[in-house]
Order: sequence, then structure tokens, then C-alpha cells
Amino acid sequence: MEILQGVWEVIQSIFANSGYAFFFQPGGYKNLIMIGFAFLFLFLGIKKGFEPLLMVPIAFGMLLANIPGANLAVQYHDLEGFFDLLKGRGEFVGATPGLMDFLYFGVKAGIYPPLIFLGIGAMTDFSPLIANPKSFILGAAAQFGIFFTYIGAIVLGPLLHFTPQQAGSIAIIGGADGPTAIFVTSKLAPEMLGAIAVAAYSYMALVPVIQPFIMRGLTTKKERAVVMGNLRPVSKLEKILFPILVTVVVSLLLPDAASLVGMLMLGNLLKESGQTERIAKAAQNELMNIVTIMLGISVGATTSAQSFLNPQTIGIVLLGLIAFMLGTASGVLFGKLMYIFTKGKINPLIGSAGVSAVPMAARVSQKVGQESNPSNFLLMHAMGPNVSGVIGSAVAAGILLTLLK
Amino acid sequence: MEILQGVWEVIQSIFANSGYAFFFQPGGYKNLIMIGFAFLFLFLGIKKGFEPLLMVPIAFGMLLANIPGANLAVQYHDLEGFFDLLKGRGEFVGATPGLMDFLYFGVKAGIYPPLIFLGIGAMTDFSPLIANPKSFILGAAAQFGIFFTYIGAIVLGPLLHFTPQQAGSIAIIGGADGPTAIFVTSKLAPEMLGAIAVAAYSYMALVPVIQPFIMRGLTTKKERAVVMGNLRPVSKLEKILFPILVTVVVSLLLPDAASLVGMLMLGNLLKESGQTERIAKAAQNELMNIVTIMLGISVGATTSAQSFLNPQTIGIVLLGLIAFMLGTASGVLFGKLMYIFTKGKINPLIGSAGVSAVPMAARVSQKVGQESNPSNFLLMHAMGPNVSGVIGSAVAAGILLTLLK
Amino acid sequence: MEILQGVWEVIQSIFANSGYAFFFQPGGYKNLIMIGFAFLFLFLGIKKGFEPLLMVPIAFGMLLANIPGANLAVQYHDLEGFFDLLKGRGEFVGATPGLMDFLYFGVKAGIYPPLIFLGIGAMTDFSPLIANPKSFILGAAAQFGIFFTYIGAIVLGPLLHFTPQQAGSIAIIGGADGPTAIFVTSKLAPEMLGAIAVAAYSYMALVPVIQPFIMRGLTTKKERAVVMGNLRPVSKLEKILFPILVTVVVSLLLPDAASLVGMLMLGNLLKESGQTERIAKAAQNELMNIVTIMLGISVGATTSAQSFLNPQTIGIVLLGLIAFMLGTASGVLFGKLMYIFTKGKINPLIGSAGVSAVPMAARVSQKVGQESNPSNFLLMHAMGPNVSGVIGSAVAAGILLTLLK
Amino acid sequence: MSPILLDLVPDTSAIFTATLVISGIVIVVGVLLLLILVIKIFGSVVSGLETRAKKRKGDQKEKEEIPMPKIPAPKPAPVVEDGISGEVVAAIAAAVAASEGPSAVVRSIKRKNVSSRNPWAQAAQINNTKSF
Amino acid sequence: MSPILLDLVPDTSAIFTATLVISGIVIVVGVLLLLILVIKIFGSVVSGLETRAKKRKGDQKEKEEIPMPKIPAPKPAPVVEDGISGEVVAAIAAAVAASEGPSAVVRSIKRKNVSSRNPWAQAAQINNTKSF
Amino acid sequence: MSPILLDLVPDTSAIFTATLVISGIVIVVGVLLLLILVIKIFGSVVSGLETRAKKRKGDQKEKEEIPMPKIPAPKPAPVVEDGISGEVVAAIAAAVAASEGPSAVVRSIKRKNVSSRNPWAQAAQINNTKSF
Ligand code: NA
Ligand code: NA
Ligand code: NA
Repeated sequence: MEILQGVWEVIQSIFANSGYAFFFQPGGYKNLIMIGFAFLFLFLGIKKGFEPLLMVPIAFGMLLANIPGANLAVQYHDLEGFFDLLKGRGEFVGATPGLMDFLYFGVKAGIYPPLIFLGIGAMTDFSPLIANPKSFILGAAAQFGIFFTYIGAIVLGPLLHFTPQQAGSIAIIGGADGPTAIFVTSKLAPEMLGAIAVAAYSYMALVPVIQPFIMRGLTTKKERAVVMGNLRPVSKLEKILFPILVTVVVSLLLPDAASLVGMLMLGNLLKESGQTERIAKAAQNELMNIVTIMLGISVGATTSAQSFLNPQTIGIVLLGLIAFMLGTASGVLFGKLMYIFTKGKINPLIGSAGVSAVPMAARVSQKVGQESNPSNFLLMHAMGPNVSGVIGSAVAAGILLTLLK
Repeated sequence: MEILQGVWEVIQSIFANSGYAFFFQPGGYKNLIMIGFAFLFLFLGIKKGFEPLLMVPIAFGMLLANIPGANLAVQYHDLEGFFDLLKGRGEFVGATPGLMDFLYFGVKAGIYPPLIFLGIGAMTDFSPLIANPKSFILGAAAQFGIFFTYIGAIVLGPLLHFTPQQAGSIAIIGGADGPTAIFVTSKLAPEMLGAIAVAAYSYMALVPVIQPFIMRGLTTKKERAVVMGNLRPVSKLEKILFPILVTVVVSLLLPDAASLVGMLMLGNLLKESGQTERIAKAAQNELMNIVTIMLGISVGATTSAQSFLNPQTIGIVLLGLIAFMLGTASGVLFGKLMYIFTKGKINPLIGSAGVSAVPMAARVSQKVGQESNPSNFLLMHAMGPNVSGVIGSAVAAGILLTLLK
Repeated sequence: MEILQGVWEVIQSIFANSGYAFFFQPGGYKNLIMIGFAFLFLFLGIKKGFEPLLMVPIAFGMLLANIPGANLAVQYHDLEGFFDLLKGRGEFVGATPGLMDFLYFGVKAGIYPPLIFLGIGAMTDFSPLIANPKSFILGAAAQFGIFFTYIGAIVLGPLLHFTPQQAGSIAIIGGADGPTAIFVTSKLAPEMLGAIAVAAYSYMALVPVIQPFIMRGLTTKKERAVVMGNLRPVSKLEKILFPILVTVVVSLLLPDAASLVGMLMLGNLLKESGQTERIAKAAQNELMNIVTIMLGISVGATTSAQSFLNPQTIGIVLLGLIAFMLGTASGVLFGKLMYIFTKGKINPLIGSAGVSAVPMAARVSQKVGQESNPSNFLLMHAMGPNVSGVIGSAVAAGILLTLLK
Repeated sequence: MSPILLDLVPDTSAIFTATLVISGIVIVVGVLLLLILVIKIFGSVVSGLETRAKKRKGDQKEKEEIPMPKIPAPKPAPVVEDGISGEVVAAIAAAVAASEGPSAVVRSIKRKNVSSRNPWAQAAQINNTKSF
Repeated sequence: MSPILLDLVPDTSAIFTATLVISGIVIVVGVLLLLILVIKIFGSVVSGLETRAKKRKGDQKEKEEIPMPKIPAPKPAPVVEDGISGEVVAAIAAAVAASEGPSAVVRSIKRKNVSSRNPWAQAAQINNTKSF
Repeated sequence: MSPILLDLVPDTSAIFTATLVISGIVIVVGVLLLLILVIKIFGSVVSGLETRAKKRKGDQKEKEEIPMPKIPAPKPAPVVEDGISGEVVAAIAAAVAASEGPSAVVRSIKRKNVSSRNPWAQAAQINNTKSF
């Protein structure tokens, strides 16, 4: 009898402590909504192909983080909190660290994004930029969206109460560069990390949808039809010197950008040196894949209901879109300027590629260019602004970190 | 002269502090015995093929841990102890952390087993289970061995003084699932980790030896000869939804099973999504291989003479075998029940595959089935209970953790 | 107005805090010199092919560490310092941990070098040593350079103020084994890690330049022309037993050598067992490549101007060269002894291969041997001393750690 | 979330043991029965959706066959298109073995029309592989 | 290094916002203009050096062509040396696809004179691969 | 374990230095001599065991030849079974190079009887590869 009563109590208690029961407690519906969002992002990643390599782990991390009682949400925001959690003291009395708390450490300590940049560097060919350094200007122009969006976030302040740090983290979505956005946000506004990562990767996936309208609206058919000449060949020595020079020039001026730019350029040097193929491949394959999994899951696991389900998230989504559109527009408009200055030698469509989102934005330039002139091959020319956009957003990240940290 | 005396002193001291001298000190013979056990497990892994991918690193870790003075044994049992060790305080005054202490952190923090489950998920095809969800019952039945063995461990209590936590850790050997056993034991009874891991992997390797007798003993020739019909085809959408559904259903009910089940299912989703092949491959290759090495060595390094050379270890070995046999028997008996209920459409031999030990247990079903009827192809049908056994042991692990933690 | 003034102030401040401005501050020129050294080592790695897999990451780490304000130099020397840094206390009040501080943890905790040894073990074929165990003597003799150099470092003491620990770290360069040198130095003299790693890898790359003169000078043409007989075949069982025996014998006698020797031999066992190919490949590829990147960058990041730009570094460079030369000479001279004892059956040229630097030193023996006798194939015979040199330097490392720690 | 705590304290008493064992068995069976239910329901919903989708699209190939018991059967000789010599089949088999491990099987070899792939489809594919 | 600290405190005021935005834009543009300058200068220095080097060596092949816009064009059929049959090309393509992923393209196939490689060059190569 | 501590304190004195150097050399030589001894003893024990094993089994092939000095010799052309064309050899070499790196050498190519492998041996092999 006593045993059956015990069993009954255990089963009751299992149910009472289960997520199913939790959903009926006050506020419990929020976790249910969050699980719904996780499903939405799984759908977008798997069915719609929104940057699935990151979206699927992020969405699954979001799902796990919102299973009540599973202890799979990231519980801390800064390194101090991590140590308090490990020792069960301060605000973490009675808490135990879970899997996601350990995986997230690599985000919080600023380790994963530079390692991903190492891999990206080992995958990137900077030749089009070396052959045509003027592309740097377009890579800079497309970052203006970041700063304009910062204004937007501050203007929305009275409504959504964004701090300057949060505004900066939202603005960096306009850089169209996932690791940079995660790096900056994890330092300035870790409480927004999940929402900003999801927005950044979503808009990067939507580049082919968002950009063409703006590009067509801001250019004439004649401009879009400009055929650009061949790029000059680039020597091996130039390819080797480029990453070293960029590291030195950028890091000396903006030390806060040094982790990102330095690791990007080290990856590229490993690729171009011709002597380090073995570790260049490791950087772009095994290391990058492993870090991608860890980064995705743990970023997803930062999205608690309380940090995600509030009007600020709507602001992030809205401002993120604006940031992307403004970046594209600035790039195209600077492209027009260069069209004028070079007397029609530069096709303004390559300006939109400056937002980064490598290589998709460059492909959009190519595609829109071919609509107006089927014999137009802009891809290689657009790769210049495209890869310079990666450097540009790392520079912008350095400025935001310097002024807001 | 003074120099030669110094040299002589140094050489004497090297010998006096060496492992050779230690063996002649009181209790020193125990390390020698442990090194003998390490040789035994190396022999079993290499020559007998007992799950060599884990047995060889475990045995080598055991060897290194029992080299006196090498500081290659894991010195702590919980996270708090780890931090005390790093700071040389508490019971660790004068101790220095060694290689194995760092590698073992991933076990103690509960990181390695979920990452291995991620890789297993990315390798597993759940189609046979989706096509025939009734297999879940057999995957459940085969876990009964876990709970019956728990009784056994408690009954042996007056002799071997197993605590309930230790009893639960021993019982989970019956789950026939290495990472689950390590995960549970590292939380409930870390002092037994080495012995339990070695027992679990040994019996998993012995599946083809242990199971057939039980299977033949509990079934009639007619039952064993049953030919099962083809499985229905499974659509891609079902394969994608399956891991998401299982995660939600199981994690909500048993939050303590969420790390294992969640990561298993994330791995499977990465495999089935069709969009994330790159990281699915990383999960099942580089990440899993690296974690396997770390896990194996550091689990082996937990086996100090004092934790291994005691009557409890004999109890673990004995009870582990019982757990396996009871699990097999429960699975086959439930298979018989299903044979009766379906009026002979289900071959009871597929029940034994429910213990997990993927894919060996399923192959044993196939082999024993063909003995009675050479045209009998049970393999795919046995894969259903087999993979559901993995989920089943994770569920059982969640229950043990909930009630005993 | 106020805004433009603010902008002007920001820009001024960016410049004032930039590395460019720092170079003009007192002592700032030193960072510039260090960046120059980084360029030199990049040149040596990429253009001259000096062990590029480690030299390029080390040099890039050196470059990043000396960007003023980038916080990419390793800030601590011991584990205690690491925890102080994480908590911003002690000497680290106001400091924040950077990327390199985290990556360097794996060096300081003694994790990376044993993992690299695991990979090296999984790549090494010990058959020539098993077939001809006398080669062990030559692997021992070539380590004499380590101890002679220790005398040199102490003799230079009044000039360069080397402590015994620093002298030991410099001497181990003569072991011609990068991971061993890094392992010993990170424990005995972490402040010299960068300089010693760079010297060790440079001289390893220069083996084909440094050794031939010494080899020709110490041997007669008749000796160099000796043709050695075929090696006996080695059975699979011997190959499996070898790593186990070496681990037991060496670790028992010198527990401080156990991490290095143990992991080297585990790697070799994984390779030879015939059952663990999957993880042997992981050890020699993905794990080793990833650890190589981490090790290289973070060792490079320990080279601050203050630790590198002092007369001691010149001493390291000089003594490192002496260590190499003495090691080569000892090996060759012992080879001559064996030539005499075996009545001309052993070619003394294989003695120089005992310094390790696998497989380059063995190839140098082969090449110098062929100069005197074009039909002379010494490569396989030289591989015996060559791989025994790896074991020999690990043993020497164990002695230095025992006596100096 | 404030967990409703059990007043069960783990001990070696018969009562606790019996409670743990019985509730363990009940819950394991319960959870897996729940999974059967959920999978069956979703299975039929998905089937329904797909049947309707197919009717609209007339697409008969979406369902993927589960490969039938293949281990006991000898490995089938690969299906080879005409005009590809036996040597080439051997070469491909060797190459596949080299890159995929010995357990991979070549099932069919067809000439791939190398020059006519849609470059945009390919670009999209690269994009999914290089996600950054 | 003692940083010269700004007395700017981040807030949501119009002044701080305008300051951040304007200096942000100015600095981004400034840094990238600086990069243009540096790359151009180095580019011409490098070109100068290489031109001289070439004159001395008469080496005309050092410069590497940037592959021209290749995605919109159909993948070119691989350039195949005489005497290698179509089947072999297919086999190699399949092997490359298996080991490199479907986006790799076979551009040219030449018989490699397997027996005449310089063993020392090869040894040096191994040495660069196995660095330890 | 209570280590018997030396009263040697590391310093830069001639005595400590000489002590370290001499004991270092003595111990390095001693350890490696011990290894020679152990390897020799085990080598002869193993040989003895294997000789007896062979006598019983008549198995002459167990011992594996150490490949003799191969680097200075030109890479041997692969041993090719009759009926496999040169093109196929080239294809396999290319495939191996693609998946194994340029330092791999094809030594011999034999037709593998694809359809007659023992499926159980293969299953066992898979089992050793997928350990979980
Ligand atoms: Na950008
Ligand atoms: Na199981
Ligand atoms: Na050495």
C-alpha cells in the first residue's frame, strides 16, 4: 500500500514538475510561445534555407533552453556570473551549471567568433580586393547603415528603452556578419544575444530578397548595364603581404578590432602562404565546424522567454531590417558616386555587395546586373566590396566597442 | 667527491621516488595489480575486440593513473573539488593539477557524453522506428533490466554497502549504452566511474555471446521462424519531425533526460535536415572522435587502486552481467507478448535488440532468426527496438537522476 | 558645434590611444621592433620554410601580442595568475582577459604538448627501433648536448643572469623536439617561452644546414661509407607491446616524463592496435591540427617586448645553436664508438639522427652517407636513433623537471 | 519555477526501492507509449498532408524507400550505364572506398553531364555550405 | 600604456549619438582609405620588385591570373590529355566529387609520370606536412 | 606516497651544476639501456611464442617485412593486375592523391571481387568503427 502510494506520489510529482504542468503556471505560457518560435526558426532554417548551418543549432538551442526545468538555458551574462554559478553563490545559490553554461563560455570569453573568423579567413580569396583596392570605399560605405541604425535605436528609446550599448548591438546587424554581431553583442548587450543573432542570420539569408528592390530603385538602367573591365592579375607575394598589412594597419588604429581582424587575416595568411595548407584546412573545416556547432547551440540557449518576449525584440527585428536596407542603399549610392567620378567605368551595383554577407551579396550584384545586360559579369568585381565589407564591419565593431564598452 | 656523492644521492632519490620502489611500500602492490588490470583490458580491447575505440583509451588511462608519482590519476570527484585542486586548497594542499584532471573536467561537467550523443544521433537512422512505432514498447521493456538490477544492488547492500546512488549507477549498465552510463555515474557515483565504464563497454562487446542463449531459451522455434513483412517507407518530413517531437515529448516530461535526448535528437536533425550536412559530418566524425579520445583516457584515469580494488567492483561486474541478461530477457518476453497480441506477426527475437548496443544487438536478432529460418531477415525490424533502446535508456537515466540526485 | 568638437575629440583620442601614437611614447619603439621580429619569423616560416606549421602561427601571435592596446598578449605566467586575471584582482586589477589568455591556458595547464605527442605517436613507426634496439644508445647520446648546454648557460650566468630553471629550459632546445621544449619551458621558465619556442623550431628547420659539417668533421670517409645490413622484420605483436613497455619502464622510473611519454605511446598504440584506426586518425589529423594552431598562436602571444628584447634572448639563440651542435656531435661520436665495438658494422652517421627532429635528421644521415657511397641506404637505420631521440628528450625533460621544479 | 519536492529521501529501504523500481518501469513504459501515440498521430497527419500535396503535384517520388535488409545479402554489383568499362567501375569503387571507408557500396554509376549543370543551383549549394 | 581617456560617457543624448555616428562614419572611411593607400603603395612596390626579379630571371609565369567570372558560364569540360579515355575522366570526376564535394570541378587531367618524381622534393614536402 | 625529498636546492653553483649534468647523463643512458634490455627480452620471448605458434599453424605470413630504404629509390610503378588499363591506374592514382594527399603512392592494384565479400566480416568491421 505504502509502496503504491509512493509510486503514485512519484508519478504525480514527475507530472507536477514536468514542463507540461509548468505551462499552466503563471507565466508558463511564455515558454510555450518560445518553443513555438524555436519551431518557426527550425522551419526557416530547414525548409526555407535561412543560413541553416547556424539557424538550426540556434533554433534547437532555443527549444532546449525553454524546456522548463531542463537547466539547458544559459544562466549568466558575464564571466563573474559564470564563476558565481560554478560555485553556487551570489545570485546562483542553489543553481547548478548545465551543459549550455559550459558551451556558452566560449562565446562569453570571446573565443568562438575569432576562431570562426580564422576559418572564414582561410576560405576567403582577397584577390579581387587587392586587384582593385578602391573597392574598400564601397565596403566602408555599406557600413553607414550601422551608424544610421544606431540613431534609429536611440530615437526609439522613449518607447523601447534601448541603452546605448543595446543600440550599438542592434546597429551591428547592419554589418551583415554573424560572428561580428555575436562578438559585439556578447560584450555590449549579452541579454539580447539570441534575438540579435537570429535577426542577423535571418536578414543575411534574405539578402537576395531585400537587396534587389533597393538596387533597382536607386540606379538607372544605363548605370546597371555598365560592363567593367578585367581585373589585373595578383601575385602570390601580394596575397601573402595583404593579410599582414591589413592586420597591422587596422589593429594599430583600432585595437578593439584586433581579435576579429587579426584572426581573419591569420586564417587568410595560412591559406595563401603555400606552406601551411594542413592547418589552413583544419581552420576552415574541423575547427570551424566544431565551433559552429558550439556557437549555434549556446547562442540559441541564451534566449529565455524573458529576454526574447518583449517589445524590444520587435524593435530589434525592425531596426535590423532598416540597418540592412540602409547599408545596401549607402553602398549603391557610393557606387553611383564612383560611377560619376570614374566617368562610367564602375557599375554602381557592386556597391550593395559591400554589406558583406559573403558571397551572397556579390551574387545579387551579378544577378541584378545581368537583368539589364545579359553579357554583364559583375561577380568578381562585386567580390572586392564584398570581402572588404567583412573588414569594414570588423572596423565598425571596433569603433562601437571603443566608444560604448 | 662532493659531486659524485651528489650524483649518487640524486640517483638514489630517483629510485627511491620511482614507481619500482613504491611497489614495495605498504599498499604499493595495489598499483601493480591495477597495472595488471590495465594490461587485461588492453588485451580485451586489442586482441578480443571489446569496443576497442573506448576500451583501449580507458585501459591506457588506467595504466597511466596507476603509475606512482606520475600525477596522472584524476584527483577530484566534483566541480568544487576541481576548483580546490586548481588553487591547491582544502584537501588538495600541496597537490598540483595534472593533465587528466583537466581532461576529466569534460566528464564531470557533463559535456562529453552529450557531445558523443550528438555524434551518435548524426549516425543513427530512426526510419525503422518511425515506420513501426510499436518498437518503442520493446525499447522500453529492455530497460526493465535496469530497475530489476537496482533491486539486486540494494539486496547486496548488507554485503557491499552500495548507496542508492551507487545502485542506480550500477543498474544503468543494463541500458547497454556507454555515454548514458558515464553521464549518470559521473553525477551519482563518480568514485565508481572507471569500474562501471569498463563493465558497460565489456558487456556491450559481449552482446553476441550473452544474448543468444537467453533468446533461444525463452522462445520456441516457431516463434523464432516468424518472417516479418516489409516496413512502410518513411517520408523526409517524418524523419525531420521525429527528432523534434521526441525532444519535446521526452524533455518536457523528464527534464533530467533533456541533455542526452536533446543532443541525440539534434544530431539526428542535423543529419536528416538535408541542409546541415557539413556540421552533421563534423558531429559524427571530428567532434566525436576527439571527444571519444578525451572521454576514454580520462574515464580510465579515474580508476585508482583504492576505488577499483574492492569487493564492490566484483559486485559491479556481477550485477552488470545480471542487468544485461535481465534486459535481454525482458525484451524477448515482451516480444513474445507482442507475438501473441499480433497473432504471430511479430518475431519475439527483435525484443532483445531493445537493450540498445546499436547495431550489434540488432545483428544478433538477425543471426538467431536466421538459424531457425534461413530466409528470415530481421535486421531492419530489430533496428526499431534497437534505436528506441537508446531513447529508453536515456529516459531511464532521467528517472534515476530525478529520484536519486 | 559641440558635436563637431566631440567628433574631433573622439578622433584625437582614437589616435592618441592608437598603436601609432604609442610607438612615440617612451619605450614604445620596443613594440615596433617586436613587430619587426614577427615579420622576420613570418619570412623565415613562409619564404624559407622554417617549420612553417608552427612558425607562421607563432610569428602571427607575436605580431598580435605587440599591437599596443589590443590586449592580445598573454598576461599571466602561472595558473594562479590566470584566476587572478579572470577575477581582475591582485596584479590584474583593471585588466580584462583576452583571447590569447584563454588559448594559452592549454599550454600553461600542460594540455597541448601531450596532445601533440599523442598525434606524433600516431604518426610514428617504431619498427626500426624495435628491430635494432641498440639504436636507443644513440638516442641517449644525442641528448648529452642538453646537459652540456646546461653548463654553458650557467657559465654565462654572471653575464646573463640565467636561473637554473632558465638554464634547463634553454638546454632542452638541444632535444630538437618542439613540444618537449614548450612543455618544459612552460613549467620552468614561462617568461622565456616565446624565445625558446622560436629558437627550437628555427634550429630544427636548420638541421640540414647545421649537421652535415659536424658529421663530416668527426668521421672518416671509410666510416661514412659503411653499408649496414637489412633490418629484421618486426611482428605486429612486438609493435603493440612496444608502446606499452616503454610507457611502463620510463614512467615508473621518471614519473615527470609520464605525460609526454605516455601520450606519445598511447598515440602509437592506437596506430598499431589495428582496432582503433578511427581515433588514431583523429589524433594525428583533426586533434593535432587544431592543437597546433592554438599552441602556435598562444606561444607567439607570450612574446612581449620586455621578455624578448633583452640580452638573454641572444644567449638563448647562441646556446640553442650550441646545444644542437653538441647533440649532433655526441650522437656521431657514440656512433663511432659503436662502429669500433661492432667492428665496422654500424655507420657512425646514424648517430646524428639521435637528436630527434624526425624525420629530417634521419634524412640528413642518409644524404651524407650517400655522398661517400652512392649505394648506401641509411634512412631506415637512422630512423631508429631518430625516434629513440624523441623518447630520449622526453626522458631528459623528466630529469630536468624532477631536479629543477 | 518552484519544483514541488518529493518527501522521498533515497535510502536502501524496501519501500524506497520498490517505489523507485515500480515508478521507473511505469514511467519508462509511459513515456515510450506517449511517443508511440505522438509519432502515430503525426505520422498520419504528415501522410495526409503529403497525399494531398502529391495529388496536387502529381509527384510520385517524394517517399523514400527504406533499404531492405541488405547485410545478409551479398553486396549487389553496381548498376552500370552502358559504355562505362569495367575498369572504370573498379576505379570508382576504389576511389569511393578510399574516401568513404570500406563499408560504402557503389550502387550505380551514371555519366554525369558535367557541362550542363545549372550554375545558379550550384551557387545556392555553395552558399548553404559556406554559411558565413 | 596609459590610455588617454575620453570624458564622453555613453548616454542616449543627441550629442553623444551624433558624436558616435559622425566619428564612426569618419573613422570607418578613414581606416579603409588608409588601407587603399597602403595596399596601392605596397602593390606598386611589389610590382616593381617582381618586374626587376623577372627581368633578371626571365621568369614569365610567376603572376597568377585571377579566374574570370566563372559562375554564370557553364562549367567547362575538363581539358583532357590525349590517350585518356572518357570513362577515366568520368571516374576521376566521380572520385573528386566524392572527396571534394559536389562543387569541385575537374579542369584538366594529365598523366602524371608516377615513376619519375624527385624523391627528395617529395621528402621535403612530407617534412612540411609532418612538422614535428 | 611520501616522496623522499632531496636536500639539493637548485642554484648556479658548480656543485649543483655538475651534479645535475652527471646524473642527467647517467640517468638518460641508464633508462635507455634499460629499454634496450626490456625490448630485447620481450623481443626474444615474442619471437619464441610466434615461432611455436607458427609451427602449430604452419602460418608463414604473419611476420611483416619492414619496408626497406625506399625514399632514395624512385617510386616504383604500381604493380597492376592484367586487364586493368593504364588509364584506370591513372584514375586510381588521381583519386588516391585527392583523398590521401600527394605523398601517397599506389603500389598495387587488384580487381576486388566486389560481390563476394563476407557480409558478416564486414558487419564486424563496421561494428569496430561505430563503437557506440
Ligand atoms: Na559588413
Ligand atoms: Na538501452
Ligand atoms: Na631529442
